[in-house]
Amino acid sequence: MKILVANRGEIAVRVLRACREMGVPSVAVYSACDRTAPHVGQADAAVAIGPSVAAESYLSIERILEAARETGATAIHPGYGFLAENAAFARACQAAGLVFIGPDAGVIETMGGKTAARRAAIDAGVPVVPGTETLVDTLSDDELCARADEVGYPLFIKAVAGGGGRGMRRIVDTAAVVAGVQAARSEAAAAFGESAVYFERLLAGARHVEVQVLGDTHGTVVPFVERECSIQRRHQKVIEESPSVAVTPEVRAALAEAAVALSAAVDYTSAGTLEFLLDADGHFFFLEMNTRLQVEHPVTEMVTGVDLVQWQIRIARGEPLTVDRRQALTPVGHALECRVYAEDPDTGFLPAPGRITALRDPSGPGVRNDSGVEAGFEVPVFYDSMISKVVAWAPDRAGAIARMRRALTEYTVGGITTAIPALLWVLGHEAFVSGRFDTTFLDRVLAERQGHSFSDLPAEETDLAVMAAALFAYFSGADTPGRGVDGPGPTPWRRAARLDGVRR
Amino acid sequence: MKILVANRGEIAVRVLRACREMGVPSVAVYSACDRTAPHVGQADAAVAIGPSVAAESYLSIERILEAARETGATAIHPGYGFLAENAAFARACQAAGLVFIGPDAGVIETMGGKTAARRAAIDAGVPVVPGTETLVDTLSDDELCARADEVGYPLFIKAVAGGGGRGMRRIVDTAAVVAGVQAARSEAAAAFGESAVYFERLLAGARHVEVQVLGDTHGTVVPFVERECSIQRRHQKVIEESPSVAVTPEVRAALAEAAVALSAAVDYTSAGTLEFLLDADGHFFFLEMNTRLQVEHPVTEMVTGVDLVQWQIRIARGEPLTVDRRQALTPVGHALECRVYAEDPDTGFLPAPGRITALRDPSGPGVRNDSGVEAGFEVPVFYDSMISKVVAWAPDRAGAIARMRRALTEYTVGGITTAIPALLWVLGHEAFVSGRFDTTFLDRVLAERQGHSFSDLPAEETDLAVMAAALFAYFSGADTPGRGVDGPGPTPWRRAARLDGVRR
Amino acid sequence: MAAGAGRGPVRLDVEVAGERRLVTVEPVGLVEGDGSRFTLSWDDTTYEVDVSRLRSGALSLIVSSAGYVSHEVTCYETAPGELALGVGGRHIRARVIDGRRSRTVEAARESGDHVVVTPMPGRLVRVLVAPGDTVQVGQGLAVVEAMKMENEVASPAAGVVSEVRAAAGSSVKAGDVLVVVRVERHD
Amino acid sequence: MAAGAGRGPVRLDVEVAGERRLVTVEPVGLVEGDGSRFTLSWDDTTYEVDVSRLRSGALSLIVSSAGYVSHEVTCYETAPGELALGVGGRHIRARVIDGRRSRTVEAARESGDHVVVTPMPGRLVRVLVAPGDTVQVGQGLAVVEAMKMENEVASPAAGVVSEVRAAAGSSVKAGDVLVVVRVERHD
Repeated sequence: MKILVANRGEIAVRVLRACREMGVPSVAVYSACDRTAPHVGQADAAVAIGPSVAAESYLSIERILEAARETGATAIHPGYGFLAENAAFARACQAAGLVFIGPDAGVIETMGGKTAARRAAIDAGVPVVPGTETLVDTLSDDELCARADEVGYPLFIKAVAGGGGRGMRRIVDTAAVVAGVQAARSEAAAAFGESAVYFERLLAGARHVEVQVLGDTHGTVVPFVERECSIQRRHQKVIEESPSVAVTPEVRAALAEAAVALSAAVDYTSAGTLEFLLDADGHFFFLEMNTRLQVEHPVTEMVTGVDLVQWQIRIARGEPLTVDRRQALTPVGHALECRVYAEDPDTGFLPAPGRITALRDPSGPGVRNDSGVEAGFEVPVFYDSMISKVVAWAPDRAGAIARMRRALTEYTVGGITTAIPALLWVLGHEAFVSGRFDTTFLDRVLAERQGHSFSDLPAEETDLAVMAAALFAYFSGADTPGRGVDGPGPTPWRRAARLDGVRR
Repeated sequence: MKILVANRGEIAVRVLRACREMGVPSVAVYSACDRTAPHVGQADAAVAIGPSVAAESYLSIERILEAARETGATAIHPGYGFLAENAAFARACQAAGLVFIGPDAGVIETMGGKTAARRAAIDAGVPVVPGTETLVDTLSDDELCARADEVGYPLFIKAVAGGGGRGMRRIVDTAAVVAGVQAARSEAAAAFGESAVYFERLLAGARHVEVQVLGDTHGTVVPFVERECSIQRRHQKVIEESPSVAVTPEVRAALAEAAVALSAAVDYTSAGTLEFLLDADGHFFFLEMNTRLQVEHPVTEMVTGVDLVQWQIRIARGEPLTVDRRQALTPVGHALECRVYAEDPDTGFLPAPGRITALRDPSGPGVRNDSGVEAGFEVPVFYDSMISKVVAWAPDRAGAIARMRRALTEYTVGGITTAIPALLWVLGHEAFVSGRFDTTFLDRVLAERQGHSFSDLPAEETDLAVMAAALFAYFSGADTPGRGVDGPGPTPWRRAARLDGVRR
Repeated sequence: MAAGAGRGPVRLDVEVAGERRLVTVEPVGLVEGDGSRFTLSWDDTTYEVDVSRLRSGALSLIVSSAGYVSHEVTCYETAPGELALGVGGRHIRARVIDGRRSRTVEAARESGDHVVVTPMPGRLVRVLVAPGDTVQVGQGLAVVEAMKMENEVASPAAGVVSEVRAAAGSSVKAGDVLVVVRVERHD
Repeated sequence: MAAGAGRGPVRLDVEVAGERRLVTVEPVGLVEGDGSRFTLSWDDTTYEVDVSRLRSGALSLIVSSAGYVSHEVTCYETAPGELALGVGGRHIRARVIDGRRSRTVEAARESGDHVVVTPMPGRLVRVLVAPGDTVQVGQGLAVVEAMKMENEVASPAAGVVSEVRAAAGSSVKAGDVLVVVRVERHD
C-alpha cells in the first residue's frame, strides 16, 4: 500500500506520521502557497496540485487522482474537511482502482444527509432529537407552521446538507417560522448548493458528547469512551475532552450500545463519530454522524492508547480489528485538546494569517502538539486558520487543565496573533474548571465580556510590556536625530530585521 | 513553597514545568553561557550565579544559596548531576532553612559510597554482585591478590566514589591485580578526590535493570516497574526502556521487594533508583543506588502515568504518597528513551558543541521531547553535551521502536552534529529489535563497525546530497568569475548567510 | 547586544494599553554572558533590567530590581512604530513614538479621524455603511472573507462615516484602509 | 528564490562521500508557489528538482523526475566550500569546489600534508606525538577536553608528524590546527 494524503496542515502531518511508523510509503499533495508547509517534508514524495484556491487544488478530485497516478499511490487518506465526506470522491477513488481510507461511498451518502442519518438512527432504535424529516418544497406556509408547532419551541431550522452553523436559524414562535425557513433555505443553497432544511427541537442546557467508533470489513465495530465537545464558539468546537464529566458509567455503556447499533446497521467501516446531545437528566439524542477522522481524535488516543489513524490504515488493508472493547471504553486519566487558531480574540476572533517569525512549540510530560506550521511558514489566507492542536493528558481532569495551561503559556508564536489568551481565559473560568457548562456556555460568557480585551494586563505585566517595547525600539530604531544616540547608522538588530524581509 | 532549581538544560526545564503545573513559584539559576538557555525563560525568576565554568556556578553551593536568599526561595531541587548527590549541599540547604528536594543528607552519604551501599544491601538481605569491601591502603600486594582470587576473574576494580566509568579497571588474572589497583587508585584520586577502590566480579552477559522508588516522610515506599538500561557506550546509558524484555512478572515482583527492603532499611524519602545486574538465569544483584531523579525517569512516567517530579515536590511538602502500588508495577504499553547528544558518531563520538542554526523538535502521537535547547542557542562547551531526550510510547515494544525511528527521523538539528544517525542504526539493529543484548552489546557492535561511517548513504541519498550541496552553493556563493554567473554581487541567500554571522 | 552599550540615555514615548509614558533607557553595561543591563525609568518608576535577544523577535528580560522576574516577550513591528508584543500568553499592542513619527500620529489624532483597516487579507464581501452614516462603537462597517469565513470589521469609535475607501468584491491586504470614521473631539 | 531564475547554467565540482562530480545546475524557472525548478546533471545522471528554502540552512527538495521524492536537507557551511548536510537523519560532509578554491585544495593535497584540526573547542590537555614520529591511521595525536570529557583526536592518515602547532594547556577553537601529518604519495 502506498498512501496519498489528500489534505494539508496538521492532519496531513498526523496521517503521514502514521505512515512513517507503519513503514507505509506516503505521498503529500500541496497547493502553491503550501510549497514550504511541514506536511510536504513529512512525506516520501510530494506533488503540486494547483493554485492556492482550494477549489482548484485540495478540492479538485481530478488533480488529486492525477497525483496518485503519477506517484503510483494505491490508497487515499482524505483527512478531515475538503473531500473527506464527499461520496463522489470516494466513488472516483474506487473507479480509479484506489483504496479510499474511510467508509464506503454509499455509507457516506446515507449518513451525510442529516435527515437520512436521523432516519437510520430511528430505524436502529437510537433516540434522536425531536424533529422532522426534510421539509419538502411543496409544503404550504400553514403546513410548515403546523409541523413547527408539533416539534415545539424553541427549535432550530437546519440545513440537511449543513455544517459549521450555516443554514441554521433559531425560532422561538410560530410567527417566525415562514420567514425563517425562507432565509435558511437561501443560505443553505448559497453555502451547500442544496436548499433542503428540516426542524429540530432546541434542547436547552444540553451538552455535546460524541462516540468514536472503528469498524472493520469483517463486521466488528468497537465503540470508544465518549468525548465531550460542549465548548463551542458559534457552533465550532474549541476545547474537547475525554472522558466527559457529565457521563456516568451507565450512560457511557448506553451511548456505546447506541453507537454500535447504528454503525452496525449501516455496515460502517473505518473511523467515524456519532454526535449526541446529552440533557441534564442523562438522556441522549443522536444528532449526526461524521464519516471520517475527527479533529479531536487525539483525546481518545490519549486516554485509550489506541492509534486511530494506524487502525484506519489497517482496516483499509482488510485486517481484522483487534482493539479490546473494554480497553476502548475504559479511559486512563483525562485528556483535553485546545484548537489553536491564528485569529485575534480582541477583534471578535477575526482570522489573523501571516508569517510566523518565531515559534516555540509546547512539549514535555503529558503534552502532545499536533502542528501544521513551522517557524518561517506563512499561514495562508485560503484555508482554515487552525495552526495546531495542543493535547494535555494527566491522571485527572484538574491535572490535565493545569498541564494545558502550562503548555499554552510556554507556546510562543511570534509574527501572528493567536487565540491562546482566550483559551487560557476559558481554562481558568470557574464554570469550566468545575465542569458546569453546556453548548451555549462559551458564546454566553464571551458575550458577557462585551468585547473586553483578552490582552488586559495586571500592572506588573504592563510595566514589562513597556520595558520590552522600549528596549525593542532602542535596539532596532534608535537612530533618529535628537534622541541622544551616538551610534552612526543602523544597529545590528535593525540590519537583521531588514534582512528578514529579503530572505525566504 | 518557592523552588529554586539548581541545574540547567533539559532537567531544569523538566522541573520548572512541574512547578508551573502545580502553581509553585520557581527560580532558575544560570551561568554566563546560559543567559539565553530555555530554562531561564521557563522560570518565574532567574538569577545569574557566575561564570560558565561549573565549579564557579552550578557547583558553587555558596552562590546557589545566595540566589535562593535573594529571591526568597524556600526549597531547592537539584535535578541530576552537579550537586544532586552531594551530601554537603543537602546539609547546607538544611542549615540555611531551605527544603532540599531529595533524601536526607545522611541517606545520600550512606548510599553514595559504593561499598557502604553494598553493605546496606547485604544487611537488608538484597543480593549483591560478589565482591569486597573497600580495600584499605595497608593491604600488602599478596593480600590484594588473595582478595582478588577469592572474588574470581574477570573482575572489576571500581572506585568507591566512582561513576561514569572512571577509576574502573577490568582484570582477568592475578598478575594484573597490583598494577591495576595502583592505576585505578590514582585515577580515582584525580577524578573524585578519593582514591579508595574495591573488587567486584564481572558478570558476563548481564543486563542493567533498575527500580525506581518513591518514599514519603510517613514511611511509605512505592516501587515501580523496572527500567532496562543495557544499551550503554563506555558505561554511559544511551537508550533506556520500560518494561525490560528480560524481566518476567516473578522477577519484577522480586526486584520490587528487594528495592523496597533496601529503601525502607535506610528510611529513603523522595525519588531514588536502585541499579541491578540481571543475569541470563533471572538472578539479580544490587549494584548501587542513585539518590536523586534519574535522566531516564520519563520512561517510567510514560508506562505508569505517574509524574515523578510532581511527587518529589509533594513529598518534600510532607504529603503522603498515594500512588497505587499495583499501578506503579503494571506497565501500560512500552516506552523507550533516546539520549540525543551533540556529538559526532563518525569521530568516535567526540563532543560537537556549537550554535544550533535550525531546529525542528519531534512531536505528535506518543512522542515526548524533553529538550534543553532552542534554535539560536549555542550548546556550551562547559557541560554535558546532551541536548534532549526523545521518549516514544506505544502499546508494544515494536510500535515504540517504530515511533522512535519516526521521531528521530523528523528531528532536525542544523548547525551542530548529533548522534542521531548512530541511534537510528542501533534502533534498526537486529539484536536490539529482538531484545537480545547485554551491557556490552553497544561497545561490541560499535567496535565491529571499525569506525565505518554512520553517514554512508544509499545511492539515491548520495545523489540527493550532491543536489543539495550544488544548490546550496549555487544560491549562496555562485559569484565566482568564470562560472557562467550573470548576477553582479551577492545573492539574497548569501546576504542572509552573512547576516546570520552578525545577529545574536 | 554590544551595540547597546556605550550609548548615552535615550528617551522614548511608549504607549501601552492606551497610556503614554516617557521612558528613559540608560545602558548600564554588558553583564556576564549574553545579556545587557539597562536602567529604565518613567514617572516614579525605575527598573534594572537585563535583556537578551533569543531569536528573531523574542526578548528575554530579567528584572533584577524586582525579584529577578524572568519573562520572554515576543516583539515584532507591524508598522513603523507599531509593535505587537506577546507577554505571558497575551497579545499586547504598543506604540513607540519618536520625534518625527509623533507629529504624524498627533496630526491624525487631532483631526478626529479613525482610519479603519482590515486586520487580515482576503476579499471584501460587503461594505455595510455609506458616507454620512452615524455608527456606534462595535457596529459592523464591512465584511471581509478570509480562511473560509466571513468576518465583520467593527467600528473602533462612535462617529460619522466620512469616507469609504474600498469596494465590495475587491481583494484587500492586511492594513488596507476600508472606512474612515470621524469622531467628535473629547478633552 | 527568484534570484536563481534567469541565470545561465553553472558548473560546480561537488565532492560527496569521497567522490567528485562535475555538476551542471540549470535553472528552469519559478514554479507555482515558492519553489524554483532546476535541472541538475552529472555523468549520465539528470534530475529535475524543485527547491525551496525552509528556514535558515534547510532546503526542501522535490525530485520531480524521480517520483516526486520529497526530502528536507539541512545545509550549513563549516568553512569556505565545506558543507555539512543533514540527509534523512544522517550527517554528510560535502565539498563544493570553485575555480579559485580548487587550486588551494589541490595544492594542499599534492603536498601530501594532512592538517589535523580539533573538531571541537576546549582545552588541549596533552599532545601525544612529536615532530618526526611515525603515526598510523586512527592513532591518537592529541587529547582535547570538552564537555567534561577527554577526547582523543586521531590521525586521519598514516605518515610522519611534520609539525605540532598547538601547546598542551592552551585553549583551542573548533578548526584550530593541532598537528600536521605528512603522508607518502599514492596514485
